[in-house]
Amino acid sequence: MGVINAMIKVKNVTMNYKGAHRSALKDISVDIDRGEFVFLVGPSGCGKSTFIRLLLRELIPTKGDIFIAGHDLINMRRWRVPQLRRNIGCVFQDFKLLPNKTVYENVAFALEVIGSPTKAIRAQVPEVLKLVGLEDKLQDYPDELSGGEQQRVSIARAFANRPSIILADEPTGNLDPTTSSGIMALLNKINRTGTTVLVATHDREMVDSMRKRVIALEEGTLIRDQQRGVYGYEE
Amino acid sequence: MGVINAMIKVKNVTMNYKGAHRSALKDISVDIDRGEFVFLVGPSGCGKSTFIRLLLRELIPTKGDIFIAGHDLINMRRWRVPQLRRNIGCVFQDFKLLPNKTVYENVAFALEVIGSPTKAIRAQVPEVLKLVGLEDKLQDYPDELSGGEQQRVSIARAFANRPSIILADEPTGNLDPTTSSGIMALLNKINRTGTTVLVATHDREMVDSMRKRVIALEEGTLIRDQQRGVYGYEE
Amino acid sequence: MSFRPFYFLKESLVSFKKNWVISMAGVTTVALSLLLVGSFMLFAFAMNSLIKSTEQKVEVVLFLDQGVPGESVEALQAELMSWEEIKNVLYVSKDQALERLKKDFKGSEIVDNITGNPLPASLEITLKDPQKANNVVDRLKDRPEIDDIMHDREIVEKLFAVTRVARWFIAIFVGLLAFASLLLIANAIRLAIYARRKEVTIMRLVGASSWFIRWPFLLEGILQGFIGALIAITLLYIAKVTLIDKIKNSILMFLPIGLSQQEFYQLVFGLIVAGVVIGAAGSVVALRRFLRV
Amino acid sequence: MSFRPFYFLKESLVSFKKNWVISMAGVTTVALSLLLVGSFMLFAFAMNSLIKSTEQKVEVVLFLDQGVPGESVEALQAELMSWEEIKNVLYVSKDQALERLKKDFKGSEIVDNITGNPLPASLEITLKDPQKANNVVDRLKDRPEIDDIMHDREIVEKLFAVTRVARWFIAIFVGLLAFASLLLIANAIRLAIYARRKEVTIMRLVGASSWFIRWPFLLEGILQGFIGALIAITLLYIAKVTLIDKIKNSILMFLPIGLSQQEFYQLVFGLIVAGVVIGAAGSVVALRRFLRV
Ligand SMILES: Nc1ncnc2c1ncn2[C@@H]1O[C@H](COP(=O)(O)OP(=O)(O)OP(=O)(O)O)[C@@H](O)[C@H]1O
Ligand SMILES: Nc1ncnc2c1ncn2[C@@H]1O[C@H](COP(=O)(O)OP(=O)(O)OP(=O)(O)O)[C@@H](O)[C@H]1O
Ligand SMILES: [Mg+2]
Ligand SMILES: [Mg+2]
Repeated sequence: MGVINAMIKVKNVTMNYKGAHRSALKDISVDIDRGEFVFLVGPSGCGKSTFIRLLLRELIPTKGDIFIAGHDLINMRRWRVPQLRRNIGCVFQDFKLLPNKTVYENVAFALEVIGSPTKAIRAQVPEVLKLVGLEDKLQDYPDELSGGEQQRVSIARAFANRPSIILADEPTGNLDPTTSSGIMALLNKINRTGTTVLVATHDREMVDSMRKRVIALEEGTLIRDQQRGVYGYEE
Repeated sequence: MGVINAMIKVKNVTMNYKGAHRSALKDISVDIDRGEFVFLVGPSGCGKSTFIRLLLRELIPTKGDIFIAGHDLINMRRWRVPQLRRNIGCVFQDFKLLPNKTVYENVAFALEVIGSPTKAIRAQVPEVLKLVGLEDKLQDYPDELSGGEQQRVSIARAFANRPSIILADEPTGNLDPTTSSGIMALLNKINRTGTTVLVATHDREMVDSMRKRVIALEEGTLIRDQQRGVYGYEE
Repeated sequence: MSFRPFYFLKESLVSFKKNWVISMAGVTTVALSLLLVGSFMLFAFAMNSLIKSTEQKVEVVLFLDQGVPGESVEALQAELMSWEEIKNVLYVSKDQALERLKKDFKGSEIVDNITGNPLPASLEITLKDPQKANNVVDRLKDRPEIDDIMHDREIVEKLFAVTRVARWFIAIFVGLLAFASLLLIANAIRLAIYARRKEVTIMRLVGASSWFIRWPFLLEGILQGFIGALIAITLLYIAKVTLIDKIKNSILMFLPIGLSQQEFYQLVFGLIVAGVVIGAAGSVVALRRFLRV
Repeated sequence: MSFRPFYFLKESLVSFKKNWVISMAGVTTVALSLLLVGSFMLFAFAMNSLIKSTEQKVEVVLFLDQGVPGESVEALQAELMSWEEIKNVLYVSKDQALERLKKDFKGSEIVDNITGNPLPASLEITLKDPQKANNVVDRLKDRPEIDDIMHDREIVEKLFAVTRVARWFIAIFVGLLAFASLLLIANAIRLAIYARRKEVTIMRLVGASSWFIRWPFLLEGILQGFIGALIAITLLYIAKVTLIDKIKNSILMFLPIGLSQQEFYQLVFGLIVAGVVIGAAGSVVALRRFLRV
């Protein structure tokens, strides 16, 4: 298949949520190559999270095809989905931390899932959490953390197992500018090691300063796909 | 008491979470007058949400006194707390929407609680939701909304019953710059009708452009309280 | 802010529907628990009337002196009938006694060898409360009219020991069932409210008073309890009609098994009250923890 | 990624502790349900032996012809002893029969009027299976040695009708209890997993396979079932020692009530297996819905 050249290939995808009166995504086609760094921007409710959830196969599109590293997501058997997800690190907009596990255990879980040996986990988890500045919160539970701290745990979990793709949904929404820059720099560094990175964000400053590829959505339609782009033309 | 001059009076407040190794807030004293507009800024984990939760009496401080409109929050009887909260509109960092109620019902709930007549509720709720741009999502459930849409429901609920104080914790963290400006303009307008507004935020652009009073925290300590301030000195 | 029955009722109904999984768990728990209690109660009623009818067989027989004139006997019979403990007194004449003996020993040679009528006349006493038999015997034993009293104290005591144990077993098990049902229902309701604890906290933070939150949960608990009880009663009724009544009308015609219509209605009423009360109380108790915010 | 027993075991234990409210609800539900089943089983065992001992009282009495010689009687007795249905055969001589009669009618004038010994010798047969009485009677009724057979077909049939109904009642109620317990436990587990559905979804989204998620829940279900069963058994044991054994040793000495040590162990084993299996199966079934992500 010619499909496998792109790391992420989205082809004419339309997504209608059950019961919704309009499509969340309309006929979207995007190719993202291995090792690219892409910003996904657009106003609230334009379909960014939906796009990311499709790539994680949390949702199945109403129409269209999606391929990740050559794997057909539409026809993928259910038991193969975990395999797919283990190669994708996802920062969720609502964090999705396990409430009964500590910060350490939440991050460790992503490694347990891929069967990492205990030794490796003990070494890697504190290291990753240090990268996001949470080295002294290892034993705290999610509901004992501030919003920004929870977000950083979610970020740490997303790249703990060195996935080949990172999908980050609004990863700095709850972070101050300084911490945000740190996280973006980190994502940039990870990207330079060959990881494909897709970041949905509202952070205009960040997008404008980093000058990466920008994909812009509006009301579910792709309105712009620009190399070395900026957040928006107007305003 | 000389205390009742200020709308919000925080006096030497220290907050230690149970089991935490350091104080979330250390000896904070702040007075906010009726009708003021105040930004609360600081890095992730500095204690902004803790401050807001104290004002809502979700938490009781370890030390110090808090007065809201002259009422002593520390010695307040439990059955009087709802009365207090009905005069405070709060935008929560994690939205806190009722999952089993629609957008309409979530906002209506804040009015039911104060005993508004059904007629008034039917008229006011759609109006308030229109202000935040959700007029066509009335019958959706929170888990059918995008992150930003949920945040806007939380905002709508906060000022639906025209409270005398609005506490907003990161109210634009999940919103695009355009929508954010809209929300801030709205808060500003509400403030001009005499409502006291306290906004915890990371949005530097916004803080810098609005030039309101800025209170800055760092690691639980008040490091700056500045009229017509900016987000930060450095960076 | 006052009590608004219609708002709370609407809230509870809507919530019952929206939290379908939870509501159904509550309803089935109530239904099953009450079904167990109810069906064992039916069983207990049946056992009880069986026990009673066994006990009723206990009689005291007074053998009369040969020479006592008819009037004295009638006087004695009348007097005995007026005693509180006594239900009935049957006069068996000498002739009737002989006939009975002949019938009992029919086919045996014993009858042929009896000359004349050696049997005495007797009064057969049925007691209202068979446990009082010893009492009656004690009061009668020195009467001149009476030659001898037949009443096997030992066997009666054994019988009562057995029936007493059976009654105890049943009572203990009914108690255990009731207690277990209560805990099981309370448990299910606790889990149900635990699953919705976040909602409760949010309502508090938005300014809802405790009772404003409590009422819909309370009504929902009542609704769950009521529906559960109705289901239990329906199943019980079907069981009664198809099983017990059939048994009663066929093989067990001769046994005074089972319960009256009135007893059944009492049971039904009891179950509904139990369902509703436990549902309501369970909800309120389970809520308490989460209303502290 | 392979099966890692220690990791899963650790996860389940930790989770059991952290979800204390939920775990306890599960444990108490299992404990209460199994306690009900178990205590009713004890009750059923007791009732069953009571019924059996009542049925055992059914005898067939063969009145022997006056002229039958001693050897024939012995031969008949030996033959009967060899029959499968028959447990015991007791020879009652003419003299023994008269003595009994005198004792039964002591104090009455009937005894004085008996001349000589009109009573026949008899063989009293106890049956292994009392339900076979009619069979035995039919096979014996034309024997020349036998003058008459005493066996009240009607009364025996009535008795068996009663015991049959009692057995049916008990069986139905045991079935109902078992079924209700199963549903109640399944219900509690379903609610428990429902309360944790978000966790399951998150685990799926982070790349956990179904079995990786299932194992800890499964082990937790087993743990809940096991602990619940242990509690039920402990309570039952206490009840047995303090109640049943005491009753057995006092008032009911003469009744062959209650169960052997072995039956009790069987019951215990059954309850543990039931607890564990329902706990495990319930968890797996309840999880299914949420693993679809
Ligand atoms: N329930 C809790 N138990 C223990 N520690 C807590 C709890 N909640 C918050 N903390 C700690 O208190 C500190 C302040 O938290 P707070 O939520 O107030 O920060 P914040 O300023 O709102 O940060 P953010 O901008 O990330 O939301 C943090 O270090 C956090 O880990
Ligand atoms: N489960 C759902 N059912 C129905 N509609 C949904 C559902 N989830 C999202 N939507 C709708 O789909 C549209 C796109 O949602 P999406 O979450 O993708 O937006 P977004 O770009 O992530 O917005 P934000 O920046 O606010 O997070 C929105 O209008 C939203 O209301
Ligand atoms: Mg989104
Ligand atoms: Mg915060």
